[in-house]
Amino acid sequence: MPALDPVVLFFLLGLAAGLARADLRLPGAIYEFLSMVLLLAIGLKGGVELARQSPAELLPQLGAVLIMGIVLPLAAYPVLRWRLARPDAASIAAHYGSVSVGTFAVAVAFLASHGIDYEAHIPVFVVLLEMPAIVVGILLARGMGRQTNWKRLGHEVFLGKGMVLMGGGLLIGWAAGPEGMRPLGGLFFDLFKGFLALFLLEMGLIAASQMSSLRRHGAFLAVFGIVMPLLSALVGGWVGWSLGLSIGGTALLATLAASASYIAVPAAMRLAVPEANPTLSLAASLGVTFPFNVLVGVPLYLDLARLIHRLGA
Amino acid sequence: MPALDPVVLFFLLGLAAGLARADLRLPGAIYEFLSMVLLLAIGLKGGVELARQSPAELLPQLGAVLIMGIVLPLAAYPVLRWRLARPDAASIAAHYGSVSVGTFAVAVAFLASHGIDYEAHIPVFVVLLEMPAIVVGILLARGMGRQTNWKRLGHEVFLGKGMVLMGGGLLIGWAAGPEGMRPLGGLFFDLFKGFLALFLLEMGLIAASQMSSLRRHGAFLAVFGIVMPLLSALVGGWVGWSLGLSIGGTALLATLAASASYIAVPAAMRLAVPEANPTLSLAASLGVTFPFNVLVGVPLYLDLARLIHRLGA
Amino acid sequence: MPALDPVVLFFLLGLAAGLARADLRLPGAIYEFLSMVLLLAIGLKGGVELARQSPAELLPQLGAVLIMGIVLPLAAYPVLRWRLARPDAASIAAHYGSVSVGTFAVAVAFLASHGIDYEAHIPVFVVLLEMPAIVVGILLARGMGRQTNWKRLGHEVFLGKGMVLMGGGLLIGWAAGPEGMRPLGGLFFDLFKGFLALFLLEMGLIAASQMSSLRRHGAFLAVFGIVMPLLSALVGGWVGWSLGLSIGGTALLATLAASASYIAVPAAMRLAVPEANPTLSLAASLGVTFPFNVLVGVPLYLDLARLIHRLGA
Amino acid sequence: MSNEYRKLLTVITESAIERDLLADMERLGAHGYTVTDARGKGSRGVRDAHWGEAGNIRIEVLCDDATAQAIALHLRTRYYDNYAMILFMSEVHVLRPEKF
Amino acid sequence: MSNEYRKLLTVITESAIERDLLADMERLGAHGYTVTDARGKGSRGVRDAHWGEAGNIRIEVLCDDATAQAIALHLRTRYYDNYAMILFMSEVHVLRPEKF
Amino acid sequence: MSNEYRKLLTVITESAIERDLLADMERLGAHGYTVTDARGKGSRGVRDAHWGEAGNIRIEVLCDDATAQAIALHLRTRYYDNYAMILFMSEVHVLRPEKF
Ligand SMILES: Nc1ncnc2c1ncn2[C@@H]1O[C@H](COP(=O)(O)O)[C@@H](O)[C@H]1O
Ligand SMILES: Nc1ncnc2c1ncn2[C@@H]1O[C@H](COP(=O)(O)O)[C@@H](O)[C@H]1O
Ligand SMILES: Nc1ncnc2c1ncn2[C@@H]1O[C@H](COP(=O)(O)O)[C@@H](O)[C@H]1O
Ligand code: NA
Ligand code: NA
Ligand code: NA
Repeated sequence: MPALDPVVLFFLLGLAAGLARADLRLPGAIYEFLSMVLLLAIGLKGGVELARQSPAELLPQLGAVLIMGIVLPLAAYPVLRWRLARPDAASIAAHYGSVSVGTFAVAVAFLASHGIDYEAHIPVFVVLLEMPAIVVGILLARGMGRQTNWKRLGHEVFLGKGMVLMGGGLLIGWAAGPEGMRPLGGLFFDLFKGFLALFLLEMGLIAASQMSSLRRHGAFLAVFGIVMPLLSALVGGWVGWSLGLSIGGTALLATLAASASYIAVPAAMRLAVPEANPTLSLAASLGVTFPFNVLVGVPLYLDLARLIHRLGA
Repeated sequence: MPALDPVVLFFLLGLAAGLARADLRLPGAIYEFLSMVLLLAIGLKGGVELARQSPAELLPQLGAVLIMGIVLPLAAYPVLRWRLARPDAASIAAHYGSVSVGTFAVAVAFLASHGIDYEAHIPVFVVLLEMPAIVVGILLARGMGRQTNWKRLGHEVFLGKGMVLMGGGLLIGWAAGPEGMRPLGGLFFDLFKGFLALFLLEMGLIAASQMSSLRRHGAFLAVFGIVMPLLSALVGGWVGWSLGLSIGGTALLATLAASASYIAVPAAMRLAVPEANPTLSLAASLGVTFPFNVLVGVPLYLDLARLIHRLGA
Repeated sequence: MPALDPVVLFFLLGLAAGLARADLRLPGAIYEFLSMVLLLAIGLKGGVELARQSPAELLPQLGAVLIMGIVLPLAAYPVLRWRLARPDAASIAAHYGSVSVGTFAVAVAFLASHGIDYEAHIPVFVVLLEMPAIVVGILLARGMGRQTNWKRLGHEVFLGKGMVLMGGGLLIGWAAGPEGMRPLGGLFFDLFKGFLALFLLEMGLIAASQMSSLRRHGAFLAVFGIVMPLLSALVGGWVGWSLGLSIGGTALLATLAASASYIAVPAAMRLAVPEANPTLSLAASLGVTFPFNVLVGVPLYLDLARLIHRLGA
Repeated sequence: MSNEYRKLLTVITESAIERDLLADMERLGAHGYTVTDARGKGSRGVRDAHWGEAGNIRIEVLCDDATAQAIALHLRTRYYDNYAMILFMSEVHVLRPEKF
Repeated sequence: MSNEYRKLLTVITESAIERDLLADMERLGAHGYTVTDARGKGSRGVRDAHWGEAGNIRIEVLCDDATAQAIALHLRTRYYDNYAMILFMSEVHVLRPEKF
Repeated sequence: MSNEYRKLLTVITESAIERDLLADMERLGAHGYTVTDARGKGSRGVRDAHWGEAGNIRIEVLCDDATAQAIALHLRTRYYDNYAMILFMSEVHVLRPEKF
């Protein structure tokens, strides 16, 4: 087994410091900055590569991924409903149906350091997967009634930070191409892993604080937060293989399926399903699933992708 | 026509996000940081190059540029006075007589990506042009009376962020020389364009918010905000050519003339001419002229510089 | 005499701007970010090099350095007590027994730009020296009584920013090794000197503000703030030579001995010896000793190291 | 001076709902508001995260009594059950009372 | 405890004039002040820019009645017409009243 | 509405002691608190540094009269002599008074 990637060590440092209640915090402005740069960088990188591709062959893949983004929260909901109130079950289902860009970035760094290629357009999947689970979650919580202010919500979702920066990055990267992006690479590509390390340091601190609220909310969420991503990764891996993705691409799609949102979905749920307790979903997503994916999941999903490809061949 | 420079695409992304009222904001601390680094970087770069030059041949150029910085606001004032109250006309004249470092940075990046050289000492012009228009504006608003607290104001102007950082950068770059600056180049030079891209993203958001206040203040400012820079660029281009600047240098001086301040001058006017409505000047400077210069002006001023040099030859 | 290093010029720029009361401030979040990255970078660099070393030969050196960290504040105390109240004397002694990471970073950059090597494990000394002087200072102020909440204080000291980030960096660097750290080098190593320059710009502004409070507190602190580091440097240099350190390592240990804390110790003293006036210690540490070390001390301590090695040989 | 009294309504709540809340307040008659970022602790636990929108805001509205009552009532009905929120009011002395 | 009452004067205005305003207040007798950064909306529009000095500040001064009146009068005369500014006062209970 | 009055205690002090202070307040009966970052000037000089913990914080606690008195007394005994600190109290109108 290879040693842990240094960015994962930063996550562990943050986690340890947080659990020891150390007096450490990345300033809010810096956390915001890092997440903006990571979103842009992922978008730009995808866009640059996309410039070399024909969009036609993408469409069927996008359709399949979209369906996955609808099916996953629908499958999670009944399990959650078994123990939780309707709004909480719906909200958590939405978190797990959507994706975590931080987890995706770790997986990208992991593949890079193992020299494994993947399809250039995977970032498009990230953008695409952010949204459908939110709609599903709201419908699960509310039914088809007219209570929801869809216009306000559409604004929140489509014009949220993740969409604008990653989507905008895709477009800019695509328009500028590899040549045009070169002078910007100093910031967005060369520093990517360093920025990711600092980001994960803070994520470790955040995860530690979420773990303490988990202690109060029982074992059910802890188990769900580990089993759900494992099952989702199977689905994601299978979809990736069915779409003919490479091993790297399959691993990334499995990672996306396994990851749970902690930015876009919480914000949207807070507005649309306010009676859902945000402490529960964040404890599961940040306190269990994010650490699990970063520490254990990502390498596992690569093994899974290899296995699926071997079995499939 | 060449494709838009990617940094301009970032500006467009910010503009679009802002007009769509997306929930996107660069944290204040990051905006501050980026503008400080850009100011320092421009100063340092100029200083390094200046180290290779004799200061004697600079003096007549500085005199001519200074005169330009006095004449431009004087020329703008009567036009503005036609429609606006005296303090507003004077304040806006001061904005357009001074310069925008952001616009200058875009022009520098534009020349770099087209492989066009320019005189190393142009950043000295930027420092020099910041100030005279402020004095002219105050005199236009107040007359020669003793109402103005010139000491307080001198402090504000000469010790403002722009002066200190760009001027300080010039001195440090000059003292350290190319060798000494090399280990600092990672931050100040290699990341320049990336930082500029993020800066322009936020400038797009700011411009969008200014545009909405423009809607309330009529067409006059919109027209002025486009025609004035075009005429100023002619003056700047002609001065540059007369001073024997290269094509690149001429284009930069035209850009400086065409650009309107949105940092140093607003702060000074707020203190010295408080009855001027800051909404008017910022709407024109940020909502019209900055976008115009970034999107259309900069390439145009290069064409203009080429034309003047061809006609002159 | 060689020209001043450019990072020192940034310090001078900040100092001049601060003394002129210029309207310049690095945003708090950026200052925090820079100091975090510097701490991490120093730790990571040390850790990477440490990976190549056997820990056994380190232990006696650590013991000697620890003793130095106890002796220095004990020696400073009676001198300070001559003029100051007991809590103030104890607190200032603790400041000067501990170390300044900013000063250390300047010395590291200075050695690098003169191509002088040093032992890889010196950063371990920095971590080690932060703490003992705090304990000594508290005992000097309080005696052996039970008034002090040592548990709370141990938490403050061992889990403070400096310990966690520099110590964590050492561990991560050590675990990841040179290969693993390479993709992170863009942020932590290539930008080190640029970040240090910005950091010193703000330190200059801070030092200037401390100087004004110094004016009110008399000449004694000013003299102490220069003589104490000189004597400490002698001790540090002698210890370094006795331990068989290289010239670079000796110079760094002299610098550490000469430097005075302005982050970890003030925070700890505020909690443990609240009746000590923080204005006094910060005026001496930031207003006198930091500028002295950055401008004059660091090159001097290298000369000193050379001299000791020559005399010793 | 022509002095008079107005109500100062202070609301401390989740920053996630800033936009909606301010719109509501204006609709209910507030002529202005002031917002500062804050952190805190209450019945819904510690809220000091400065990532995303997990922090608190502190909103002040200076207005006449009727408006203050209307806003308080609306917040109680619409937000109190599901959001971390507290609210208090006091009487303050203002210049130019016609402004508020 | 030796308790007494003092005036708490709160001013919300443009950060561009922070330096001048604080100097004025000290000149008029304030023994101290506290400033926080803020954003807001009023008769002069939305002020939430965090670039340059286009944001708001919220200044609190604890002082005796005469000083509060003097500061309020000065602000009204010198700043009210041309700057985004509101001001309100209330009576608060302090420890160590001699301090203010 | 079931309205009632509670004490609003405001403390402005050094951020270095935030953690200890908030723990003390909870121990003395506060059910919550709100903190904002601030800068200022008082008898212990200018405090506007935003490096490390050299700045100020502004703490608000909404509580009943007895708790407010207890906290004020404790702060006066434990912190007043050695830390930059001021404290003031006022009466405010709250909804759901049982909460505080
Ligand atoms: N007793 C209190 N005093 C001051 N602030 C409070 C108090 N209770 C709650 N808060 C603030 O109001 C927010 C929401 O309160 P809650 O709904 O009780 O969680 C908290 O995060 C605090 O910032
Ligand atoms: N009614 C109000 N309630 C609370 N804050 C206000 C109110 N009106 C104005 N403000 C604040 O005072 C600033 C200046 O107000 P104005 O001069 O009316 O634009 C605004 O930006 C707000 O932060
Ligand atoms: N008169 C006052 N009005 C408002 N705030 C004050 C006043 N005096 C002190 N402060 C605040 O309380 C802090 C500590 O005050 P002091 O202990 O007097 O230095 C200062 O840094 C200010 O932020
Ligand atoms: Na998922
Ligand atoms: Na101009
Ligand atoms: Na020392």
